[in-house]
Amino acid sequence: MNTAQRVLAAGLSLALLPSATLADESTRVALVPGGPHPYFAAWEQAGADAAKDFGLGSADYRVPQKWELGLQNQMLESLVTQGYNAFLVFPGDPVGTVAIANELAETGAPVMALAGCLKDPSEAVFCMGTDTGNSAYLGTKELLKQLGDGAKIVHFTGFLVDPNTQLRIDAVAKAAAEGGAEVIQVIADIDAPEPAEEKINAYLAAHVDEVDGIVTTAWVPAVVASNALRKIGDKRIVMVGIDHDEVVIQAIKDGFVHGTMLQNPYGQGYIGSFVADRLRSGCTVKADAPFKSNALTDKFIDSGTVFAGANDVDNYVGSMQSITKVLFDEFESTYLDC
Amino acid sequence: MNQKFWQSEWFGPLLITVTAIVIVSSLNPSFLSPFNIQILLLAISVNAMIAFSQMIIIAIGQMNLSVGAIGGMAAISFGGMMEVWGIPWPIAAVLSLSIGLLAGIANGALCAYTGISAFVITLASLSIFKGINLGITEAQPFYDIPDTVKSLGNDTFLHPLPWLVLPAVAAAVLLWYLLFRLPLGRAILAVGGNEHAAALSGISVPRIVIVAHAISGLLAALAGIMLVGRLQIGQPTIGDDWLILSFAAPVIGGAILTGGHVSVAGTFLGVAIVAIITQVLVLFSIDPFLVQVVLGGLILWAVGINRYREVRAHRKIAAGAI
Amino acid sequence: MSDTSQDRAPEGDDSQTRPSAMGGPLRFLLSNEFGLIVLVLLFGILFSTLSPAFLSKFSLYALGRTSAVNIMIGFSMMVVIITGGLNLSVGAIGVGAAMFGGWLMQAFGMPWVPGVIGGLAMGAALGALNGVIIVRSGLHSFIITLATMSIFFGVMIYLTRAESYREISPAFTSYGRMKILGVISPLLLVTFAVAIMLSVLFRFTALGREMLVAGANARAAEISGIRVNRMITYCHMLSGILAGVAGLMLVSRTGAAIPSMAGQLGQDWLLPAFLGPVLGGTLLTGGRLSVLGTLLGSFLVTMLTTGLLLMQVGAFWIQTYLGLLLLAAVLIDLARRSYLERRKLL
Amino acid sequence: MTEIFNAQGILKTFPGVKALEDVSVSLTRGSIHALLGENGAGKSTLIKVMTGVYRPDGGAMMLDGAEYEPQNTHDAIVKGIGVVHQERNLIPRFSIAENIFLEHLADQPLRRIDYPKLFQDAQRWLDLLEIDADPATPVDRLSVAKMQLVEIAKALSLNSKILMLDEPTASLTPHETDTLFGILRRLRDDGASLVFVSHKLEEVQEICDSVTVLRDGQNACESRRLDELGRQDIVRLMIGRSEMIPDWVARDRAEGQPVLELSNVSTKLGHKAVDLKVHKGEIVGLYGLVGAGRSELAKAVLGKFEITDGEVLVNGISAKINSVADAVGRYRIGYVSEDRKSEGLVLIHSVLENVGIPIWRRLSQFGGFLTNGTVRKHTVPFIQKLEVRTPSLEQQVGNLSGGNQQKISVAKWLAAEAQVLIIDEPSVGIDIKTKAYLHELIRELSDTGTAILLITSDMPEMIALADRIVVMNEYAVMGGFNNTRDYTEMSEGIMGLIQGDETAAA
Repeated sequence: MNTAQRVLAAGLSLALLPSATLADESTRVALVPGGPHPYFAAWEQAGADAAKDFGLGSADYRVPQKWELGLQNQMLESLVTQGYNAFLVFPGDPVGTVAIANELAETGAPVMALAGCLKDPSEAVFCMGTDTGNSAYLGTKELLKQLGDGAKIVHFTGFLVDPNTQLRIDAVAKAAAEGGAEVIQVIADIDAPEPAEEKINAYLAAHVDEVDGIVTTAWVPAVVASNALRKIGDKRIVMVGIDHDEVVIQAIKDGFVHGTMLQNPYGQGYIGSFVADRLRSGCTVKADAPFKSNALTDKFIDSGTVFAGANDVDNYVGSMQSITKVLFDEFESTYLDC
Repeated sequence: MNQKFWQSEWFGPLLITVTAIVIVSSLNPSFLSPFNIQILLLAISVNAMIAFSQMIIIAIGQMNLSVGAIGGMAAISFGGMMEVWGIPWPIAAVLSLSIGLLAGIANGALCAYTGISAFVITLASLSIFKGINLGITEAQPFYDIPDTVKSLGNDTFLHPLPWLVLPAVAAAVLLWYLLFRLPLGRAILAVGGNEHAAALSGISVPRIVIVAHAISGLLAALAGIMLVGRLQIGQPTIGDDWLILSFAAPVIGGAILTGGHVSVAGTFLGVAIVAIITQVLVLFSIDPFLVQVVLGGLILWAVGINRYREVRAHRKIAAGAI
Repeated sequence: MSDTSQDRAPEGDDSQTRPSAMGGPLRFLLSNEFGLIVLVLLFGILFSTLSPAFLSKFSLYALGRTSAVNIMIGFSMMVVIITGGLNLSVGAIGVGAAMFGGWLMQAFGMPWVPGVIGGLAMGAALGALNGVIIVRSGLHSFIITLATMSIFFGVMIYLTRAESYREISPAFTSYGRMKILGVISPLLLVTFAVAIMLSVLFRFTALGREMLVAGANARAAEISGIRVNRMITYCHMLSGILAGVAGLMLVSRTGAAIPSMAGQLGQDWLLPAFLGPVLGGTLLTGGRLSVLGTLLGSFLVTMLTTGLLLMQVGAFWIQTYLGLLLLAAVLIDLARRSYLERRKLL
Repeated sequence: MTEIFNAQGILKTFPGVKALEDVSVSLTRGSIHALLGENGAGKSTLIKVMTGVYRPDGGAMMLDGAEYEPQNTHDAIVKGIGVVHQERNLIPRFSIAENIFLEHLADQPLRRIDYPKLFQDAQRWLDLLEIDADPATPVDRLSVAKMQLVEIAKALSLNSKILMLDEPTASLTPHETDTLFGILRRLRDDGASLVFVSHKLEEVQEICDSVTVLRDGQNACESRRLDELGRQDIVRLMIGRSEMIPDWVARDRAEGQPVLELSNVSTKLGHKAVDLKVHKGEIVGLYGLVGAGRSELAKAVLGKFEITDGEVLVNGISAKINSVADAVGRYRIGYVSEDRKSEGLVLIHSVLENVGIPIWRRLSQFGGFLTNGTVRKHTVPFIQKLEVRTPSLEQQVGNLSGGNQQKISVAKWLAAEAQVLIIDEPSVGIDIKTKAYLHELIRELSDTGTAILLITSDMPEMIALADRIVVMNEYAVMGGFNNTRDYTEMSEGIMGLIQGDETAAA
């Protein structure tokens, strides 16, 4: 997948080099996820590419060792000390990270919430990421397309301490209600593989016949559920997963999973680094920028989320590229005054 | 040995387990469906391994906070060797096991020869091992797991008995044999029971401590490897949340944290109880926000019952002694 | 653990005393506190030479602020360790207290003082509950707090539906960002104040001393007329209060009361909670504590983390280095003490 | 009789002290040898040298004709010197049999244990030592006496050439002691060589053949035959002067206000309708075999155990005692435990802190604050009065000798100004000097008006101290009489009451 990214990067860079301008004092971007997680892996490449393409001082991927708010804060603080002057942060907690984000902003550095949003009000220039609620909503819609009326679906999702989880739960319920389906169970707190394995399998073992569809809105549950369905060998149950874990992709190819909601981490990292640099070189965010708004913020930019089914899953990288491309091409004109 | 079976520490857990099974299955017959049993056994097999790797340390009156870290390290090295170097899985398994073994020996040696409490040592080694894990994987799972391993991790050899049950049962039997029939095992319990006396009788306490930690490391590694098979991925997060279970199960099973007394059967049942609880919460679709509460409550209840039985037994003894 | 009676004067003989009993400066040189001071200086110098930014105002300020909370967490575990027990539910209690305080401020628009008091009261209540259950059941605090950890946290999540409370009075949250003389965080001052109070409690009050005795030898304590069970309950209550203080410090620092501030089940706090007291030479078997030691221990750990983050050692390897440094710290301390003991014995 | 062991000119120094200087001992087959000496005389050091805990800095030891240089404790055991220490060295949860043969765990770690055989072999030893118990019983279910016998069996099973017994009778009832002595004699007659360490001279004279006395780390006498020596000679050898037998006159303090009064008290533990009076300034000796329920009664009075019937009166007023704290705080009843190490003292805390515990609350002012200064003011006088030998008040009590520890646990109650003091087995493991000193102290205390309830199984002690003797048996008071200080009369009276023949009661 890294190779794929490099291709994409090359393509983009060709198209965009002219528009890249060098800041007088070089921009040092830090891309900081909430903790170690495969989802963010694409950021490293994206940062490196952006740094190359737009001649940034650097755009480094810095990972806190654990999913700990405290540790992420400590890391951000040390990054300030290290002289980074632009921050792309996945908020460890939509509310809890606001304070540190504001402090970073006070140092004059542009701060963007990436992949997940900060809850308004905050000093973050904007939030670019997957609209978690929306993605769950669309995913459920895609699922219901496959199912008859009055379908029974289950929802596997992540940690309850993460407010996004609540958003997802609501979104799925909403979509189901509209589609005349019923969410017969939500299983949460399964971001760790062991409990996920245990609970999902236990549930399927007991209710395999009562369930028509599965929607998963977190990485690990998607992986585990795909495996579970493969294990049962039952293709009756329709499942829509999330993200691009190889297990999920493979399951889609083999027809155990209907499709997955792709997100666009690479695009987030690449575009984010670019914008950071533009902002430092004097650009400002348009007052009338057409931000979307979601449950958390009114300054939301959807980094795009597409449904990839069996047919388009093979070049899901391609589909992610195209989103990125579209978003990137008119980003400056749409959101920035330069 | 001469005590009646209903006085033995594993009777309480057994009672709880049986009642739980009866009640649950009456309320929800699918609970005893072959597939569900298979799922249950899969969970129990791996968790039993985790609990045992802590139990053996509790036996010498210490704590091993690094079980999860060792397990995770073994798991990812297992996955890594197969994916990156294409080593055939049996060899990879053996190598990962020996990594766990070495990690355990390192823990043991440090505890034995520095005299620093195992708590502190394993606290430090916990983050060392976990760090190595992250350093190698950069949080990326290893996906390239041979189908043999996957099927061993999930399929049954005799419906509904999954393959993973075999190592678990083997470990249980061997541990029991070690702790209650072999001088080495007795020496382990002796050190836990009265270190000074053990030393006076020519038992080399440092050696025993090292052995115990080595076994602990080995079992943790085995658990990690089994999980790779079961999850079908070399997940770097394997082992992150073993700690609570690893203590809860032996203690529910009647182990004494100050050492010198553990029960293999009890621990196994302790694992079973936790597994059943987890399932029940799902089966009866308890409000996800309440799951933790129920879990905690049930742990309290379980140890409470055990305690009550103990106290009554002691009163009897006291009455007899005076 | 394994202290061989080798080469120590025989117990039976009068006036034979272990070096640890030697008064004056030497005893201090042998003390854990001294060892930690040495280590702190040592690593301080190391870091500041390797990356001068370590001594920059902001870096020092951040370090102080972070360690303020970690030290407090360490204290909250320390006061239970003196009973020879553990409190795995520090995190759960801390978050519970913080959320309750936050709720009071948001739901009733309380000013921060009563809000904070309410939060601490909640912490005290939860801690006391732990204590009562432990004393009544006679079960090991480890397993009890293991269970209450899930219960407290579960109830909190259930009641709050994982929603944060943001409408905290700005007066309170401003402390989290305030810089005194450009480097000192008010939180750090709070921590120091608490540290002083604790030392006073355990050195200059009957209550504190009785807590220690109850922890050191329950039977002897009872025979001497100390209400052991009550003391143990107090220790857990105090632990709850201190956890609450730590939680509320985080509220003022993050400007909101958030369920995730101590991670799933509050487990994120366990490591700092133990490292401080253990490095600080608080006896895990109970009966002895060192406030200064815990303070230094927690600070050392926080400093190591910051230093490693600063030096940009291979991002994913930090934890390994941290572990190694911890090990080194413990071993160096051990070596230093045995060296000094030998020196003075020969 | 042939010599089996001798040590010549043993020297052992610790930084700053010569613990042993030119000490010699010689043991012969088929004899019981007494090793005597005050605490600090070097007894324990010599034992540690013989059992390989310490290496001597000079001198040589011969065992069974061969050079004997134990490398460590275990080596000593292997070479044939077995010890039964004061503190139990058994594995609580292990069976009797396993404890006896614990040694075998070390060799062949992976050879299956044959339990049936193990139990058989153990049974032989149990029979030999007349222990009636199933070899499969976990030792933590045994009485102290049996545990001790198990330890002896353990030592013998290694067919040790020499068996050292350190204060073996300290925790035994007279009856158990007799059985033990019977066994020891038989072992001697079978040619074993035993070393008997004790503070109870009566016992030494009863059972030992020869004696070695240490004083200040040197031989006061080496392997002398005991029949040449009288009690006074031994005492002179031990303390360098003859024992001062207090020529106290019998007192009658039974008139006047009873300070502590139990009227038909029954307890959860099974005490039946106990009546007991202790008057101001009176020493009441509570005699009974271990297990007669004396300490338990004391603890019931203290509020540790529930009193189901009857009442406790302090100064004539019925007392509400729900916890030890009440007894100590409100009624100033103090209890000096027989079990110093685990119940009397906080070993890891300093002298000052131990002595201060009961009065902290009383001393603290403005809401619970107190300073070491205040505590010192109220404790140091007593610490000095009792001549506690400690390098400093900050010294850990655990590092002091038994005698000094006992002094501290008494000083604690002096400082607390207890009006009733219950003293349980005051002279267990204490040397003659301290013992005599404590006796005087207790007597003085009573003269200052403190009501003292003295619990002891040491008949001479009882008769030396008590004004009135009350005998307990099986959780009930059998009767009592004034102490005429006539040893034979008293001891017969006591034994009579224990056998439950009421006529003996005066």
